[in-house]
Amino acid sequence: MTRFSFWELARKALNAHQDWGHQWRKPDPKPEYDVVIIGAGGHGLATAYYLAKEHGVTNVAVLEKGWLGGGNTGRNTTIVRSNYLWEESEGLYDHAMDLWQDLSQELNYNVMYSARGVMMLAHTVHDVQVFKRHVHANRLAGVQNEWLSAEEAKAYCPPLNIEKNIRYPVMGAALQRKAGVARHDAVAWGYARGADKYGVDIIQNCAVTGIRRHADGSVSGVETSRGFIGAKKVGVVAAGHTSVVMDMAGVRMPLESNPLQALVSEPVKPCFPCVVMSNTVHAYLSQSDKGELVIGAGTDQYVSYSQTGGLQITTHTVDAICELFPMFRRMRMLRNWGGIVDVTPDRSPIIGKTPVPGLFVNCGWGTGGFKATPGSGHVFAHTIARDEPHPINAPFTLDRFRTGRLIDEAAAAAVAH
Amino acid sequence: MLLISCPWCRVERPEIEFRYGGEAHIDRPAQPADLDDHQWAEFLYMRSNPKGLLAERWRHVHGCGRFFNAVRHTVSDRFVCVYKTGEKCPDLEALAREGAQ
Amino acid sequence: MPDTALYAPATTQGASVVSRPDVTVTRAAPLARLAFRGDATAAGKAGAAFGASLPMAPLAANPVGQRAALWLGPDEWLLLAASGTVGEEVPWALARTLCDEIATAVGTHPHALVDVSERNVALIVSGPRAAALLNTQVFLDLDEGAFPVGQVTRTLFTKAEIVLWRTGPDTFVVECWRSFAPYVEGLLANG
Amino acid sequence: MTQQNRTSEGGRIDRGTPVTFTFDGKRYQGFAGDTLASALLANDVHLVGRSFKYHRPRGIVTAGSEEPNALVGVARSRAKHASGEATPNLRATQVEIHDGLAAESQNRWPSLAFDIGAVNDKLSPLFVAGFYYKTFMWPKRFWNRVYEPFIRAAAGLGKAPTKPDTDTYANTYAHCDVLVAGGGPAGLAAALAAARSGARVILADEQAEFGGSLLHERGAEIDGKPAADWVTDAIGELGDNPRVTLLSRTTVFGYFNQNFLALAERVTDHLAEPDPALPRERMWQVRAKEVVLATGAIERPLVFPENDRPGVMMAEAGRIYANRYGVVPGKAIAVATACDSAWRAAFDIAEAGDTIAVIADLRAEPPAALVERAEALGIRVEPSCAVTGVIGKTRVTRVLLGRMSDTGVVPAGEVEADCLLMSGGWTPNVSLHSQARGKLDWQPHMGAFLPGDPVQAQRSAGSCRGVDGLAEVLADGARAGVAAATAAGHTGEAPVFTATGGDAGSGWWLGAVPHDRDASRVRAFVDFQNDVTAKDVKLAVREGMHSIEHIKRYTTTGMATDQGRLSNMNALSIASGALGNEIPQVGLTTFRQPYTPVTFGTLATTSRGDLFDPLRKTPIHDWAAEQGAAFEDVGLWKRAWYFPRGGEDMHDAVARECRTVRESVGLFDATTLGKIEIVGPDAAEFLNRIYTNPWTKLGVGKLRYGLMLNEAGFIMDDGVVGRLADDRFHVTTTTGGAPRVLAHMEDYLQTEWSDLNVWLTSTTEQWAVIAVQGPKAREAIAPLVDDIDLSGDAFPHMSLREGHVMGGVPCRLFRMSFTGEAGYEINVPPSRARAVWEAVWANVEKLGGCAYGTEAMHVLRAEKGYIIVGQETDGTVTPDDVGMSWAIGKKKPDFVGKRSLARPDLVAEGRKQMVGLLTKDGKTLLEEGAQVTVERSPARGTSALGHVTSSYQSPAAGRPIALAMIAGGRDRIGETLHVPMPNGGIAVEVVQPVFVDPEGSRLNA
Repeated sequence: MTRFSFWELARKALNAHQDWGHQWRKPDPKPEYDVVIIGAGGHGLATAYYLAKEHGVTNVAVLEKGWLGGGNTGRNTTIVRSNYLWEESEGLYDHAMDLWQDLSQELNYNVMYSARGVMMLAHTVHDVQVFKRHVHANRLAGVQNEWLSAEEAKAYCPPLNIEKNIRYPVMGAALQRKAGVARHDAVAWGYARGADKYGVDIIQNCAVTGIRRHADGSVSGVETSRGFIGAKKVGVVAAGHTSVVMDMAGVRMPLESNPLQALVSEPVKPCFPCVVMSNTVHAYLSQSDKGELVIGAGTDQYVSYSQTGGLQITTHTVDAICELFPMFRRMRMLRNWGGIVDVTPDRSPIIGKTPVPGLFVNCGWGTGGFKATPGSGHVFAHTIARDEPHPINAPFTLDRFRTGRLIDEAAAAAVAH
Repeated sequence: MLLISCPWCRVERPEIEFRYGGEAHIDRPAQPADLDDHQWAEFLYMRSNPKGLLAERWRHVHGCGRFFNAVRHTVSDRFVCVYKTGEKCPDLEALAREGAQ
Repeated sequence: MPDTALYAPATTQGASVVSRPDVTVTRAAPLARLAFRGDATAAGKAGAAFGASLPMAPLAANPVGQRAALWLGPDEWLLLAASGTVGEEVPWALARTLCDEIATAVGTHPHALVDVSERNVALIVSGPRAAALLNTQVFLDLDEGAFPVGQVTRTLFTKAEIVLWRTGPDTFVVECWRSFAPYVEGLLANG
Repeated sequence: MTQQNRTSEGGRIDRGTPVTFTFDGKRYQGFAGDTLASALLANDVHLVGRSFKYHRPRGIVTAGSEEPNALVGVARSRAKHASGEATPNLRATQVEIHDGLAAESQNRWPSLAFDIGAVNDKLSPLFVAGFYYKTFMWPKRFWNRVYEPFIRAAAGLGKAPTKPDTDTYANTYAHCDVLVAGGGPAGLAAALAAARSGARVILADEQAEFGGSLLHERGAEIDGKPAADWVTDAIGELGDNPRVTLLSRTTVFGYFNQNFLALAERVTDHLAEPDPALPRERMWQVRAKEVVLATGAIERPLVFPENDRPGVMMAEAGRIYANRYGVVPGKAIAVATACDSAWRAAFDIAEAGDTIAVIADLRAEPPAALVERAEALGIRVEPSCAVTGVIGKTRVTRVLLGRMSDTGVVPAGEVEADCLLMSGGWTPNVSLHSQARGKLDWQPHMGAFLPGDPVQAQRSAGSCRGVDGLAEVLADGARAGVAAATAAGHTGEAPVFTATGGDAGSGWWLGAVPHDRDASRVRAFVDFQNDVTAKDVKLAVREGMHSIEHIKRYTTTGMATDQGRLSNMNALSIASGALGNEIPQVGLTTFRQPYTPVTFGTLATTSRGDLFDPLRKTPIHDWAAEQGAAFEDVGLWKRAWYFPRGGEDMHDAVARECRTVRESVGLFDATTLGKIEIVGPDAAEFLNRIYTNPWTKLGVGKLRYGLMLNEAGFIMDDGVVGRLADDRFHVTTTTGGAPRVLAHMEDYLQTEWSDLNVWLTSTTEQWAVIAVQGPKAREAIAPLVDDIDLSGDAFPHMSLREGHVMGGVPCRLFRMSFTGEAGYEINVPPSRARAVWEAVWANVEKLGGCAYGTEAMHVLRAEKGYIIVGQETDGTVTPDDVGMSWAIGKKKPDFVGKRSLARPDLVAEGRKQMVGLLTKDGKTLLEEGAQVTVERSPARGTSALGHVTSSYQSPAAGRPIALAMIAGGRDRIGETLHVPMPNGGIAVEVVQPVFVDPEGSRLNA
């Protein structure tokens, strides 16, 4: 496979780029694999990549119902951060954060990871308390995060309005400087190309229709729209469709799937230097390298697989953005789209073994899965290869919903009094 | 924005008047103490989350305030029927066979 | 017009929120307001004591003179009463009296009756453009065919909950909780 | 101020009303009725912008909202440009000019004619599709410092405004029987038909005038009238119908579930001096029983080398400029086509007296009638002829022709031309049908996707579903209009319109046009704005991007602000050729809302400033504001935070307020607490199930603290509950928790325990609450209380009485405390709350008391170790964790959350427990949220034992105090732990979480 570099680009330009080959093959499925991954999104492809690279498991297929990277990987607002509160989450997301730093070089694919900083605005006394708690917890864990006064926040993000007389004045912010954004498609493509290089078969347009099990209950393979494919182990990384796939194996999941919307503006010259999130007014905003303002909206309240959320979700977010950044009121929404996110009761993922031997699941990332992509794939590959969880994902079991050992980040921000 | 028919008010109203209440017909056990941890977790957390027909709870919170149930297709978001709390769950498989989408 | 007997414009300063040729918005003078909850039997007894029977049909209102009973839900009614004397004081005594009379009439039949006179305030929206003005924030079909005179419903006024009652072809009453009134008035004034 | 390209007569512009505007600072003149594009073309300005990636000079391509090139920044004046109030990226083809309007070109520096960024065009051999994924990776540190800043600076088109927008935006919710999207012939016919059937109709069209193509059909007649006159009559009829709403300048931008559609109306941008009361734009949110889509078709460009040069324009656009605006966009115009309609553009222009240099048709045998007419007009006709390129950089000067043959293309000479009209046929505009989730059917004989069966109550009419011919389109619209009205419950018959002229005819071309040029050197553009060439699409396929979505994302074709309106079909065709796959197998990218870009302000409508969210104020608010209180946001409420006096800072004010409460008396506005009246014979049983505490034995007139869990066993809210009667309770909740608690209660009551006879009524706003706390509290209120015995025996701590204050004001008087001092909460009607407050205040002042805010309240309760839900607890905390097992009714078989409390992790050893912390030095104030560890300087990654939940300077203790949640905390009382901070660890002693009056003797004073 061709190694990407400026010189290679220049060399190929001499022949009008006629000599570039496929970034990944288009293989037919083999009768059997050591591992079948269901879902060729970022997490599934990363899992396959690390299975091959770190564990020498190369007889792997990644099955994708549609086109690779076409699910939530290609539909999110690309925010990467790791300043979570609970130790378990810090461990998981900061592991991913470490991998992000060198991911372009690792994959020889420029995923355009941009460490421009993610700033979370505090608008109430309660917000201040919650964010400072994060900052302290993160410092102890060695996770970068710092508290900024309103004036410091404004200096970091000049468009910010820190006047005191606005409806939700900015009282300060938590900033993670090495957090940022990445180019979402490139992450999927980079992992796909990397996995393909190790011999992993990425099979697109191949829908899983059933999970077959041995008499002893363990997994024997998957039924697909392209026939039966045998597998010693199966990893389900199907995001919003996890419940549907796990149902094929008779495993009920603590998941609900909701449409999640995002939107971009028309492209403009650089005007917004970082990522800003505000939970109080429900908005987050950054500017892509193409110049579009990228805005994350909320989820619809109901279970749906429709990928089209309600207009009221979008307008609610846009009014919040306009309130925080009134100069953007004249900007215009160019595209609005939806994905389907799978949400657990504690809004933390489930990564690990299932009651079915040989069946593994990685799901429940809710609205925040993109940032974890490298870390998620890395620890899930470990879990599949070793048949036991990596210490980092050990707490993220399905069993925690029985024992009550929840990892609830949202609860930590509970508002009352 | 969905348009939802409230069986109590007998009118269709925009979704913003309603609050979603999750999967329907998950009755709280009469004697929770009799359940083991697995069974209790099943009640608390496990949901069918189907891609297809789902019986679900809604509350007309900014209308009559009443809860009711609905059957909705989770791909088309189309409502198949609504019925009052306490009424029996329609046969979802039969509805699916009839081609409800 | 039964509504005029019940809802009188307030005479306090600033009571006129919108005053345009085609639409006016005016704060209404205080009323006695009771939240009544119970089954049909309880409602029947309550109506007899109240002097305006509690409608059983969804979204129906029954105004009788200076009283009105509004259906809000299958076991929920809002009872309104004016004191008969024009004034800006909340008629607590009337509310108290009505509570006692209704409670006596319903007796031990399970029900709930709560004085909410002070919880709500009302705005009278009137004029040929009344429906259009409300439709800047209210997502209901206010065509007379769809929302006829006499219909009442709880609904949303963008981010505030209201009770909307059409008391005439071009007249609506908006009831909302006290602290939401500046928001509702502000949006109507801008609309 | 010449308008050298303006015809001497004709068009719909108002030649009597000249309009002056500026473009890039230069003054131009146009006429009322002009768009910015038509006015610029009238002045022979073709170069109006630069493309996204290569900064290539670009001109006006279309006459509509699909314009990819002529994007400009627009403001009411040049001053507004300078002050950062211009709107970027507006299409010159949609901007209506008015006096003073100032437009600026974009994405160029230092000037449009000389743009440094155009160096990118020289580097285009490198900057192919996806190039940035392959490079800029070494050296690594260069990415953030060099490469990315460079890429970012180069990207983007216009400049975002930098000043807050002072315009306003509005909203209207509407319902109708039939919404018609598109006011061309099909839409007008549909609206007339539906309206005549008695239906409520909304007709929306994105243009300033209704009529669509009829506005520029020169020869067409309907019902014996010129088409434009027929439009006037039709609009007159519709306008006179009170059940019809006509919305011009209104784009149907979103089609959502259950026939919910969103429209954006541009209200004032076209006016020189708008009424300040009017909004700039208005969003219409429409629920339609039936929808008729009459969105027409969009002409498709031809993909040939240098097809992006200024002067190259869609043929129909040329016709529109000539016929509707009286502007012929060149002196010598060439036409490149594969379909009949472009010929009509040539004829209309030629008949106006201008020169058509050549008509080059890719077809071997264009219809004979067209050829005859062209010859009659003296136009040179070249069949089997491709345009293989143009000469001229910022303006077309010559057009290269090639003869098509079985063996390829051979040069066929050049033609002098300063404008080239092109047409590859028509793409039916199926966006809204697709947004409505309708499927699309591929029609190989038309080279087009047409709407398949609709999924919603919707039908397409006219050319958006491939119908051609004016008579046929009108009939199709009328049929659709009546069908929609009928489906909505009305009856009527489709009107019959007679029409002549206005046929688009046949012929089409998809994909790249063959040429004889050096393929490695020339570029034929598929997506103009994003600079995607035919070669880019092929490269993507070569690299394994086989899904059309991959091709789109890899090349960015179709992702520009025109959303692929011009490019998608050509890109698809080229991809299908490269893949060797049929078009339907390659697929079509999704059509998403919005149809065209929508202003954020329009989406936000009226939610801004004080009306962004309801801003809830208590009846005491104004009094507090007059006293100079600082406020904090809690939920939607504003609460008085502290009351600084004479230069006090927050710390001093809070300390004084705390001291005053403990020494004499303080007055506190507790109105925002949630209140629920729970009434019915089963009220106590209901409370038994909802709260952890037992309620059966609570006497009438007594209060009890109540603790509420969610079903997972974690604390969700708390409050004081009073029993007013056997069947009546007055429940209080936290301020922020009020709606949540009521919803939680209703959920259980209605769906689990519907057998209980009990009802819930929110009384939050029925009562204002004045808390009077401190040793002199009784003294402060006694003079005001009419009929309640306040003596300690008659009215002990944790009891309530109903009575009156101030001579007849009804009140519910609670004797309770959240400060540790004796105290009362006076519930009074809000209408009299301010009067009561001021009366109490007069006494409080006399007693040396003060008003205190939420911050002092927090300190006072922390001194007593009372929790705040949401501060000590965070949604993961059980009653036992905060030392409140006493609040659990041990004999109750069940309550919400009880079963979960028995789960393994909730009874595990080592859970975090609430304790007090005292800094060893007695001086340092801990930070809330700070972590607590065993080690003084823990290593990175050390697990914390817990964290500080509350920390205050305690006036009563005379030192800082803190509450904390610490693993196994109750067993650690007396231990020394540490709070590691950036500048070193702080030693703390673990203590009982009560710092004042642990016996509670002051409560009963």
